[in-house]
Amino acid sequence: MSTVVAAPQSTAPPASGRRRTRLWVSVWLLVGLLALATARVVADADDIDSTGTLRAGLVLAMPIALAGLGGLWSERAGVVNIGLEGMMILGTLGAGYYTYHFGVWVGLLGAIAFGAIGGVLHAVATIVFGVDHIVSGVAINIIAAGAAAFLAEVFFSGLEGGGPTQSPSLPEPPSFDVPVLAEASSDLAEKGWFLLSDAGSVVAALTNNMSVFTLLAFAALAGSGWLLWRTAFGLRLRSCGESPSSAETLGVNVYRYKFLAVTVSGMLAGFAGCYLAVVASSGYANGQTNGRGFIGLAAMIFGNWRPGGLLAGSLLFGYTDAARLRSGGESVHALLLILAVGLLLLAVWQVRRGHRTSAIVAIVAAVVVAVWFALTDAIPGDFTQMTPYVTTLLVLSLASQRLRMPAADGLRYRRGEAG
Amino acid sequence: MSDTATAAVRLQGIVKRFPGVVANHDVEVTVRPGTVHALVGENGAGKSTLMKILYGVQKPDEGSIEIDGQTVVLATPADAIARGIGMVFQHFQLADNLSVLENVVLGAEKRHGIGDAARREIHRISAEYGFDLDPDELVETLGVGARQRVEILKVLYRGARIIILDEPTAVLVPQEVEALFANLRELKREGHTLIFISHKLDEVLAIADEITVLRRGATVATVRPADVTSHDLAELMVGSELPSPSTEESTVTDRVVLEVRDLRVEDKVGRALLSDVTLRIRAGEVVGIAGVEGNGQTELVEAVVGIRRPSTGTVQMLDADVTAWGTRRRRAAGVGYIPEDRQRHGLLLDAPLWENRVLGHQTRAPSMHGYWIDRHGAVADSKRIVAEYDVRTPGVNTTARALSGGNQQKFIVGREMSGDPVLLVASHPTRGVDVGAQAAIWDQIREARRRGLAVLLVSADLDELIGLSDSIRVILRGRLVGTFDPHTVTPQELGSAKTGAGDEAVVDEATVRR
Amino acid sequence: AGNDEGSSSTDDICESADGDGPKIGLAFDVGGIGDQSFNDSAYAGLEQVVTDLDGSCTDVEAADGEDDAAREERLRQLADADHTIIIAVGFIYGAAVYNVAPDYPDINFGIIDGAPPEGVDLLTNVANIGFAANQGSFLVGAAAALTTQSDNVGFVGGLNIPLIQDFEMGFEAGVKEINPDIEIQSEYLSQDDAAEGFESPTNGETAATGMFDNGADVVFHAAGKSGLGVFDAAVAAGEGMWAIGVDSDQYLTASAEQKPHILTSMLKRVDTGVIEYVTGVADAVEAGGEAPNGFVTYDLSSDGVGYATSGDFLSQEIIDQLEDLKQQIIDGEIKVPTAF
Amino acid sequence: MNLLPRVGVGLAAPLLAIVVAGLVTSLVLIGVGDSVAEFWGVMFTVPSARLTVGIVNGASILYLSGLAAAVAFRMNLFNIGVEGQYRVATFAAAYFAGQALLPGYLNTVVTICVAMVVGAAWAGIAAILRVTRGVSEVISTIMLNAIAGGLVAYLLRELGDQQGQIRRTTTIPESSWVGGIPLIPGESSRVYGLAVLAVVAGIAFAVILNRTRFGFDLRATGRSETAAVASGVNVKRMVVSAMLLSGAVAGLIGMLDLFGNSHAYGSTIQVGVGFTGIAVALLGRNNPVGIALGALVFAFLSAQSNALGIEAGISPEIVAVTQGVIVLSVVIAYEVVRRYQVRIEQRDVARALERDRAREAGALS
Ligand SMILES: Nc1ncnc2c1ncn2[C@@H]1O[C@H](COP(=O)(O)OP(=O)(O)OP(=O)(O)O)[C@@H](O)[C@H]1O
Ligand SMILES: Nc1ncnc2c1ncn2[C@@H]1O[C@H](COP(=O)(O)OP(=O)(O)OP(=O)(O)O)[C@@H](O)[C@H]1O
Ligand SMILES: [Mg+2]
Ligand SMILES: [Mg+2]
Repeated sequence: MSTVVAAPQSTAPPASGRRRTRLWVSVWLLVGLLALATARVVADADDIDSTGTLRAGLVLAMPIALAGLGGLWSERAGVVNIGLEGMMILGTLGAGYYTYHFGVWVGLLGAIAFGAIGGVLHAVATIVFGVDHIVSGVAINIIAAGAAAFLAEVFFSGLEGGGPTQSPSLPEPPSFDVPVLAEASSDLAEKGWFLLSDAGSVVAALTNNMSVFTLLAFAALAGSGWLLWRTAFGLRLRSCGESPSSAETLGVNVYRYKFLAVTVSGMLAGFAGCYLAVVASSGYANGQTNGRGFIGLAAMIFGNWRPGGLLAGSLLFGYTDAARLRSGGESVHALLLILAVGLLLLAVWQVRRGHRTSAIVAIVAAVVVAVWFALTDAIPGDFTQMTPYVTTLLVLSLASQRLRMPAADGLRYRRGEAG
Repeated sequence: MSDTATAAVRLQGIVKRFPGVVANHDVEVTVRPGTVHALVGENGAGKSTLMKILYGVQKPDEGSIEIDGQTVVLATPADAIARGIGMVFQHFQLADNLSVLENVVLGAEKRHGIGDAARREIHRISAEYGFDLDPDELVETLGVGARQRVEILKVLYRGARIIILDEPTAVLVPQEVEALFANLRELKREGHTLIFISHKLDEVLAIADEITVLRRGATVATVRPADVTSHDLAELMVGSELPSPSTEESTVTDRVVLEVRDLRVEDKVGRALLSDVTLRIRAGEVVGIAGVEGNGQTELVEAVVGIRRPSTGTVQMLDADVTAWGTRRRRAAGVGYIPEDRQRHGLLLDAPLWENRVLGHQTRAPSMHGYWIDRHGAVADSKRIVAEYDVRTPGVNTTARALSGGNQQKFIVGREMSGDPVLLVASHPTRGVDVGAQAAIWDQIREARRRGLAVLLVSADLDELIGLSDSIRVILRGRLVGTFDPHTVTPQELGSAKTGAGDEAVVDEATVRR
Repeated sequence: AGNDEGSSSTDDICESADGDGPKIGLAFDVGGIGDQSFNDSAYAGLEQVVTDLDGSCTDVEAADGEDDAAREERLRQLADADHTIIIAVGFIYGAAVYNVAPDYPDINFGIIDGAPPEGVDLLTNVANIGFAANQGSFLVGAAAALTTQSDNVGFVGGLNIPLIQDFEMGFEAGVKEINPDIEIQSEYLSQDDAAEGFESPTNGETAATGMFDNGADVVFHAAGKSGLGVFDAAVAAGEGMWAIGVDSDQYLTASAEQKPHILTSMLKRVDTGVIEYVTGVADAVEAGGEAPNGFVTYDLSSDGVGYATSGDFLSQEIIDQLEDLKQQIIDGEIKVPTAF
Repeated sequence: MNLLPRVGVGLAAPLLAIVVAGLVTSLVLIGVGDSVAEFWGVMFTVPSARLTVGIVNGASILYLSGLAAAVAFRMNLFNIGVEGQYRVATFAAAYFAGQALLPGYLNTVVTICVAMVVGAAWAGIAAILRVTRGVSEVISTIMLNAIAGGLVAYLLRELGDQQGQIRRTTTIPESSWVGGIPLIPGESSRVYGLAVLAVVAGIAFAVILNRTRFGFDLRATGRSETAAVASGVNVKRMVVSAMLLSGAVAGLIGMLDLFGNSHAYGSTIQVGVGFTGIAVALLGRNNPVGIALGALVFAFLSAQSNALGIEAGISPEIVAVTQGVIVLSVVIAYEVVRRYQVRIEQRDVARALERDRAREAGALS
């Protein structure tokens, strides 16, 4: 070429980018831990980060994370999946039926198969018929809820311990303790030392009485991350969500990848339902998903359509939910302290960026929260119940503008229109 | 043609029908190996369709395709790629949010994987052809020139021997065109076969070994560049004499209609997209803006129409300072707007034509009666536009989507010219419009100018700019860098001014765009 | 008929019974037969009384989140189908029954946990069948206090509404009666959302696990299906950790794993209520007297509430003490606080 | 041209969908061994006069809910939060009306305004978050639904009265109640007096959307945001207005029952109407007449299903499956029909083009 253009060396190689991400994750983890430790000591709320609370948070987070992961698969391939809730409901039903009759592992497969039915339905409607993704999702939610309620009556009435709205108690998948680490960290957590015990709690929550399903869920998260970002398959799938027409021109069968992705999305939602029914509770019950599919979607958006991010979002939600269910008044009260400090820091940051109005809003909010903290000892149940939702809303409103969804997410795609 | 060697590509009797249009009708094209074969024809002549058939994106209704003497069936692009065919599309086929590497290896992961081996290969090709592309850069940060190079890199990476380039030069500056041609010649030397589509006949004559002309979906002739002039080619394409825009005597008055002063527009992170733009248009005057795409034309137009807020500077219309006005108020005050992307900005594709008549005129008769929609008024006026501007449509209840692009454009022009606007802001008013309609639109603009309309005209078509404008300003990197008199300037002079006076290195458009 | 296993059988008595006795319509609360608690208990009563009186019956179930109009319609359909006695299970039927009953003066209506809406007078063909849940809860509270080793007990409520608060208050009073120093942890699963409160074993388990983690060794639930999670929490917490069931004798329906952890259950004898009410109406029809109406409350004295001893986890000593307390309550020596 | 066949296929779509839904439902019933004949026997029983009234009442409520969702949908805003808006608004209205600050019907009228304002305000939160912070309204309205529940429960506890087992707001004075309309002679149950609100809202919706500048702007934004901006629409303002309007209509949903039947807000309030409204709006293609039909179909199915348990021993839940399948098959059917119509239209355009060409060619020779 006759004129050589000097392109700016703007992007560093991805390896160092990854390292930077890891660094940030560690920093945030440390900040979070520090905040919890401080709040625990200052507000004298021991349960705020006890091993039990964190473990409960983990268990409550997993169904959300799995549903969110389902959403990730689907949306990375360009199909918005608001039907996750319905697919998750199908999953709980499949788990109830198959686990009762054939045990935990067949139950898992059954749940996944039931979820996949929902996924295939969504795929047929949106991909083959080009129906608006939201419309199809809403319809699937209605169908799934109705079908589950109806079939539950058929499946479980008359079984001992079962009934028209619930399955009998189901066997749990095996769980295990990580040798040495489990005990050591639990001991540390007991000590009540600032920061050290809090860190101990975290490790203990992850090493004690860990369900195999939790391990599987983590594997699904990590595996999806690897598959979608490190393999040719994943590149093709993501390209369908970013620019299906260019994928088509490069020989990618876009329909096939989208179909596959939405089906996998349903399967993961089914797994989420299974986890909820079998691990997080002890059987199928009507209405037990109670919006967790939607929350999963929110966690996915919160996590910027990335497995790590959505895990963080799910943990945040699961944690706040656990905190409010366990010694809710006290724990959430302590969280107010963190919120107040957080808002204050936000205000400082906004001032430095020259956003005066936002800063003032943040300061006023910080003061209100701080006063609330100082004047009360516990928070009424009505408000603790809102905690996970308010937290999600708060975090999203701070982070939304940095998020980037797949460019062709939610758009209709038809073959042969490329170019 | 008396070929001795087997043809690299032989298309025979290709027929392709779309609902309502025959895009290709008995098309015959033979491409000899190791040559550059050009396809020319009007908008809508069927060039892209033919190439999509050759690339397996669309299936022909009739006809056969031979590659290297073998008859083949190409059901999907994958089949074509497997036969060594590569295609650079008329519109970029890139995923903005993926890196150069990902865009390149997509679909061809088997060759070198998606990791370091692929990265090395990209570096190698990039160095060999002087592409200067960083595999890990996100495509969205690249300018148009670099994107074009990514597209070619994609094709080369797949080891394509037959390379289709559908209007690759439309968005390039002359220097980039030169560089591209150097690459093409290099490829030809290495034995590649190239199929090249362009509307710029001089380019075609400069690079092609053979030229096939399409008219209304059928092949009219295959010629050698040495045997024809660009004028001959044009006549073959259109089947008649070419019209050309030419300004009559000046109608410029003293009344200033639009005055833009010291305008600065920034992007989200505060980088300048436009700076120090000062511009004045009087009643009866057409001011043309020339520039390479992506140098701030879009932003200028949007700032004048009120879609974009300037960070500093003022916009004055007649006697009012309209800087703080929204688009609605400006349009109500008499601004007509022909947007560059008609489908995205000019039309409600799924609404009937008469509703599209209302669009942009929600405050004015005849489509509105105060706060209420005047359906009868809108329908009647739509019928007037359809008749006056020769919009080919069965009626005004037809949805805009059903119209061809050219007819959509004619309707938009008709709409924006109605209601006696005082200022017309027109971006590429004749893009994608056939020659007959093009002449009609030029006439309409001239007629309105005579009645005192002020026009801000942005166009990539230099002949159009020179033919219509009373003065031409050149925009470069968000600044107005020169003023030319259309009576004296040549397209060549304008062309070099657009790129920064020729001797300056080509600007990295990325810095302008982002 | 047995009122334990029979409750979850598919052969609904109403499909087979076709005697000439009273024709009873039963409108369930959301959940219907098989909730292993409230509705099942009502069904058990129905089953028995239909058999005993050689009657016939129809049972129908409420839909989730429906409005009063839908409930009313359900009752009217039962009435139009010539049922002579209609029992609505659950306070949510209150307004509907009082709207329907005046139009069917010959039909007797009973509402479990019911009360007339504000400003509406009592009707002679409507009985509000209530239970002194606070009294029963008092006794299981005492049982918990007598059992706890850690002097720390818990209460998990489904919805934060007076009906459930009544359980909490009785339980608390019972605990304090035995030992005022015992710490009582209390948590409601939801403030407003029945699905989250009564139908989420997940939430029940999370809350109860929190209590066990924080030192409790007995947890009493009044949370419907969510209570199953409380049992699981007790199982997970290990040996010596107890849960107390509610409404029916939940030891009987619990899984084998859960059984060793169900100390007792607070019995709210909806079955008794149903049987007594139907028998009362039948007697009145026969004798020409007045059918039960107004407020009919079943308490300790009428065995409308109580505690279960299945599993034999309560020692004779404790049972003796509980019986003593029970007598004191019946005699009015102890006044159990109530949420009403 | 070919107007008749076009209208024909337009009507065919919903009918086809209902048939498909019927088939699917029957298959499910067969699959689990329930009697299909009994099911359809019950569902197709001619509803009694009383039940007809019930259907009309149910449909009126669903209609308002569907309208609320449709206002936003027409602009491609997915307001999933009708449920929360309806709850917050109904509570506020019930509380306000119960205070009896104003006499008689003045109280009624002002209360309805209060409900609209509160509903709009609750929806406004999502709108503000969307235009200032870029938070997707789908997510924020879902969160706000959950928050609304907790908030109302808290307020009810703080401000409500205890009545037996139920906590409710103070009963509205009888002078402000709105009596029913006798729809069927001789039938004692009546249609909610405020069902006229549904009629008025429906007409207003149609007029505003199709006849006014605001409506045009709203539809234009829904069809193409970019084109709307270029035509001078302030999209942020439209987002806020559409959400406020949607919330205001959501505020009306609870008024029918509040003034016509329950006269207070208590724990027996109907829940889930907001979600059903979404399905109804989709079924009716966000079109005022279509939504009315959709609301009637849904209300009819729900009402008839009540008897399923009593007469056929089939769980009424099956009807939810029917409803969901109708929604899905309707949209699929419409999509198929739409493609067909586009093709017809393009053929017409092409014919017109060919005619012109032929005429030109004729003129030349
Ligand atoms: N997907 C399609 N569906 C229906 N008609 C189409 C489609 N694609 C192209 N056409 C029609 O085929 C004709 C040929 O279009 P084509 O894109 O091949 O023209 P072209 O010669 O490449 O024009 P241009 O110079 O504008 O790129 C057009 O007039 C158009 O009407
Ligand atoms: N994706 C598509 N689906 C259906 N029809 C299409 C599609 N794309 C283009 N068309 C049809 O092609 C024609 C317009 O194509 P295009 O926009 O390329 O026209 P054009 O070649 O610019 O028009 P003109 O002939 O006026 O120059 C219309 O008839 C339109 O209906
Ligand atoms: Mg074209
Ligand atoms: Mg083309």
